[in-house]
Amino acid sequence: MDYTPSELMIVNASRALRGSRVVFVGVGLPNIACNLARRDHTPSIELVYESGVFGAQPARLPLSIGDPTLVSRASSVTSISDLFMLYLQGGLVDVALLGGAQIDKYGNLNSTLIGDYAHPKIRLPGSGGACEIAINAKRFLVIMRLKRRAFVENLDFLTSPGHLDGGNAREKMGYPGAGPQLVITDRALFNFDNDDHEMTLIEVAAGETADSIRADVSWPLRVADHLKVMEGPTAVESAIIREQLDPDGLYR
Amino acid sequence: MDYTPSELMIVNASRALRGSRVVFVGVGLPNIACNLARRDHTPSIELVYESGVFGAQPARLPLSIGDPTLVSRASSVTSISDLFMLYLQGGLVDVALLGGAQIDKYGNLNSTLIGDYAHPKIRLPGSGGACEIAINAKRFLVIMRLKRRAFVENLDFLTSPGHLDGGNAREKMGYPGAGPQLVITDRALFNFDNDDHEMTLIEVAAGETADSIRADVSWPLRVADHLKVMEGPTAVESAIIREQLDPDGLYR
Amino acid sequence: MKFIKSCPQFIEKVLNVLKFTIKKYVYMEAIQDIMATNNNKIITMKEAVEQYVHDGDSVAIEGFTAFISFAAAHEIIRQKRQELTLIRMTPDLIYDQMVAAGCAKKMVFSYLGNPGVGSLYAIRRAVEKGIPKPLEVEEYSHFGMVGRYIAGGSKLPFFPLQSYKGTDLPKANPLIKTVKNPYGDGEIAVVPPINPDVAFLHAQRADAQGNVQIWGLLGMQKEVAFASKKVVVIVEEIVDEEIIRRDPNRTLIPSIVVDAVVVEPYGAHPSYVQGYYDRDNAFYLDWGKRSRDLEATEAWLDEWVYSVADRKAYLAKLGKERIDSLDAGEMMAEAVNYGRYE
Amino acid sequence: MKFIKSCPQFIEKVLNVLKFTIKKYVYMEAIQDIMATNNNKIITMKEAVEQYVHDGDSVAIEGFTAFISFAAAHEIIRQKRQELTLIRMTPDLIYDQMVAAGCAKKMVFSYLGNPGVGSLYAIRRAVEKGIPKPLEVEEYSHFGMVGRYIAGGSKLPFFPLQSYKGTDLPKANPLIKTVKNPYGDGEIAVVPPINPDVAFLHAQRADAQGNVQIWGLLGMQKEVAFASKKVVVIVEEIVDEEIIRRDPNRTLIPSIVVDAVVVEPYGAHPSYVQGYYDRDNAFYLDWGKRSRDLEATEAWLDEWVYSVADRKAYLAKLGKERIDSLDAGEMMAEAVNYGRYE
Repeated sequence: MDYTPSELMIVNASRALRGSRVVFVGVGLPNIACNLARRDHTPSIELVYESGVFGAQPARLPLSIGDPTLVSRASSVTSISDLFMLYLQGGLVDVALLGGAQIDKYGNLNSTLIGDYAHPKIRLPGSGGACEIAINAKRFLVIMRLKRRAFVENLDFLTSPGHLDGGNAREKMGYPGAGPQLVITDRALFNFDNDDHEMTLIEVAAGETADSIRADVSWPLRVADHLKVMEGPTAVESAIIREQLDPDGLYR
Repeated sequence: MDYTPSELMIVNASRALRGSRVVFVGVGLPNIACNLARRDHTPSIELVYESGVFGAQPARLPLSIGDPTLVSRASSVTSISDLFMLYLQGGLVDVALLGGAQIDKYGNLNSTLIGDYAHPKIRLPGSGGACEIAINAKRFLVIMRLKRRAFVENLDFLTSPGHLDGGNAREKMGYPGAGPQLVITDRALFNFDNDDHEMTLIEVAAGETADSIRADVSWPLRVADHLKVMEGPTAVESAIIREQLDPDGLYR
Repeated sequence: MKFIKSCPQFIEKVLNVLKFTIKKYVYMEAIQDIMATNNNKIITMKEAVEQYVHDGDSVAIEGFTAFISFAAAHEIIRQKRQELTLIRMTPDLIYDQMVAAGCAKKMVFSYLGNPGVGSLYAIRRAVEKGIPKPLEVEEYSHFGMVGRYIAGGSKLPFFPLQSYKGTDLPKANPLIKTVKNPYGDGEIAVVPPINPDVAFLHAQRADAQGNVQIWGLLGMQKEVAFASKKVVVIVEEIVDEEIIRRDPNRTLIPSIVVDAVVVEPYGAHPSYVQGYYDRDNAFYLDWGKRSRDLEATEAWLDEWVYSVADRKAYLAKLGKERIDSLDAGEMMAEAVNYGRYE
Repeated sequence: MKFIKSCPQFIEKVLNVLKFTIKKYVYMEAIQDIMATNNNKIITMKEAVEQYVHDGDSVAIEGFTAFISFAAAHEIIRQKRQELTLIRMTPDLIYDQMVAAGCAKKMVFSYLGNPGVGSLYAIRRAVEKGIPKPLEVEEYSHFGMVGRYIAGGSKLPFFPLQSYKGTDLPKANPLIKTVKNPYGDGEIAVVPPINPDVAFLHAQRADAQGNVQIWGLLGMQKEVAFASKKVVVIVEEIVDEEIIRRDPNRTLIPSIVVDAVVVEPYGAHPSYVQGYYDRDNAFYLDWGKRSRDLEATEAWLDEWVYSVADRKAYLAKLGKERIDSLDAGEMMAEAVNYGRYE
């Protein structure tokens, strides 16, 4: 088993992006996943960075979404207001990748704080663009590690809406986007493909079982009828990640 | 008397701009007036053109507010949205110059049509930026020729607000700008310096009297206690207009 | 190349073979070449109008006193499109000609004038006398039109602006409404979003994928591009993708919103394109004169639109001397450094 | 020259004499020279902070991951300003350092993080434990902050955006409200305008009057400049007015909104300036490590802020070798032609 949990998340995210056109990217794992998708199976993916960059061709692994290497050789670089108004709210983003410190069974995310708002135990980064990305992107993928303290019954703070309280709650709210489609973790994959839009376990990593996953989810977890075992990185995927995208192994 | 009615309007407008900082300019007479003011007495005037140009240094007389000579050698050229949102509505414009087909005694202007809206007798240009200029510029000057059919009791259409129905009507409406300060015509000057903000005759051109002006105003006209006779263009003013600003006499 | 274009499976196979045999940058370039081939959006104006303009559509040919795509307008007239809703802040000669030709049912605008010259007589005839047919008007101020485009491009239900209160414009146009300020007293005027069926936007240059660079008056080209359902960009010249990528801040309209690119040098004549040519003022004056009379107007359309097959024929008719007289001269911007960051 | 500067009557007299003796362009140039002299806004960072930052002010030092004026922040710390409201989308190291130094009473922001590294420990200490003192927070999403700047710059009572509905953010921040859509069902979230007392904005270059050119990530520098009551621009270099005027579309911030210009090469270190230098990532990592501990944080401030007199001293301490290692390399944009139009 020659791969790391991070690489497993990267290849699963990349596979979920097959056929996508416009992807809203962050740095770190999501960035590597998008670039892997582009090189492995969907060269026509267009990357949009929150910092205002469209059509980037970075010559090195970007350190942050504001890395100058994203600007040099890009097709277009615009203001943050254009990025949020015209690109994101304008409805041009097909897929976005989001993370969080907590997620609930409807895919709602918390990246604001742990504890009470007035007296936080741990102050987290906050929304950044996540709140509007979750609302406006046509669909989004969640990437985070599977831990019991992250997969919670009740969020301490709802920063970015998933399927709210399930069913057609997003529609009633009038959100333009369809919400989270897939939760990609280091040990399992989940989707929301049921009328309740409730998180359902669909794949487990080699060595995991429905029970081992259940143990780290705080609510009674739905499990798909035909639970699959995840495929590890293919030789092609591994080669692109290790030789081209992250040669120094920063995200291994 | 070596000057034309147009030149008289130009020099009166120029004099009214003494000490101004940021002036919103159109083409034609207003453009020449601003450039005269800049060269004659207030070199620090900054011109803002509706087309998005700031700090223009045109090498020739611009044919329209979109003339490319306004762009080449300008300090800044921006989009129309920035121009209207950030410059004009943002409150940066000290003085603007406006015209119209009709004006009433409170300085309200019509540049939309003559007749009924559904069945116009004469269709005029419409607002353009005039409506928002009249509302947002800190103050504005009106430049138009004195004719009885233009100085009317009731406008056929209120395109750009002056002092509305007088008194503190603008304040009540919450307009940022103070409205029209001066009406500059080929035969007389009017201001609104009274509590009612009603148009008052303050200067007449050589050869005119209060009565000759009254004859071409449709309402009972207020006249200042000390009516002045207008000074014609000085030698300096004439020289700048004829030698530098309008050497071909397009606006003579 | 045609074979490659029509066979994505083949491309993928080729890439899979390439992947392990060539190095990082060479590999990236290979991808880019193929992408560029796949995304080539260049078509002719005739094709653009055939594909993107249908009877009854709403059409925005924008450009504030500059970059006005007369080439598009004339082709729409030649293809006899009818019942169009014409959207444009300053209808100008271009819509005066389209209205004279009977293409329009309605006009959405903010200022009717022949800039620096005078009236638009064809539009006045339609509005005042219903000749050649009545023209419905929906009118705003400039900022109101800008706000409609911004709301349209950013999917806002309305755009607020400090205009209109106390004027007769909301009476003439009930789409101008108000909302209450939730932070204090009073109300503010709002305008609704606008999303034209198709926009035609002229620019200096683009790459074949439609990354468009504009300098000079930016007008509302960007906002219109994002607001419109289909976007046709007309350029003076196609440049290599690399030229665009060496100055990404100059890209006003990204390829993501562009459906087609038409290459039409002097396509904005008699308006101008910064750095490429000047306004042909004689043309504006001539139209100002001839359009006062219905027959002279029709003769003009016959001479300059119906009797010329396309823009090439129009330029031939215009003649080299007249075109040369519009030369812009040279004043180059100072190049800036973006850095390599490798 | 000082005499001319202090005597406007003298200038007018000189001009009156000049007027009839020299020709058009010579005359215009004379005016421009005198204007340039009169409008020179260049001051030092020490003067800028003395004049424009007062205890209790609201201060926006902006720049989205780039163009971050650490030079301004460090001078504010050195001048011991207190009770500031710090406004910035991404507080980043810069506000972490200011909060650690006790300058801040409150923070208005949308994302708290050391980009690409991790937490901002000084801010967390203040928010979680009140060390060195409690820090009030007012928080938005990125687009909410952008909307506040746009509304502030354009004197709108509110800015509408499709965010917040269904989230806990409006509960945490009651300034996030809603208005009804007058064109259909439903409500939309709105944020109020923001008008910082003073903004510090870093850029590549400006002329002495403060016409500022920026390329690379534009962030929200323009919107902040128009929204703020006072604007101090910090540049890598002052260029002749003529360079600016040869590429007016590159001017992101016009002099009309600029109060002072500070020339401070490498003033954005450890962040970067497109085409001038790269991010100094070791600095970000080092702060990420040392700021976890209160004493180490104070030692850092002592070493890099209190013990250096100004930015020159800071750069000397940084050393030529380290500065050279941040070299951006060269990738020049292709120059474009604006035309002369004479």
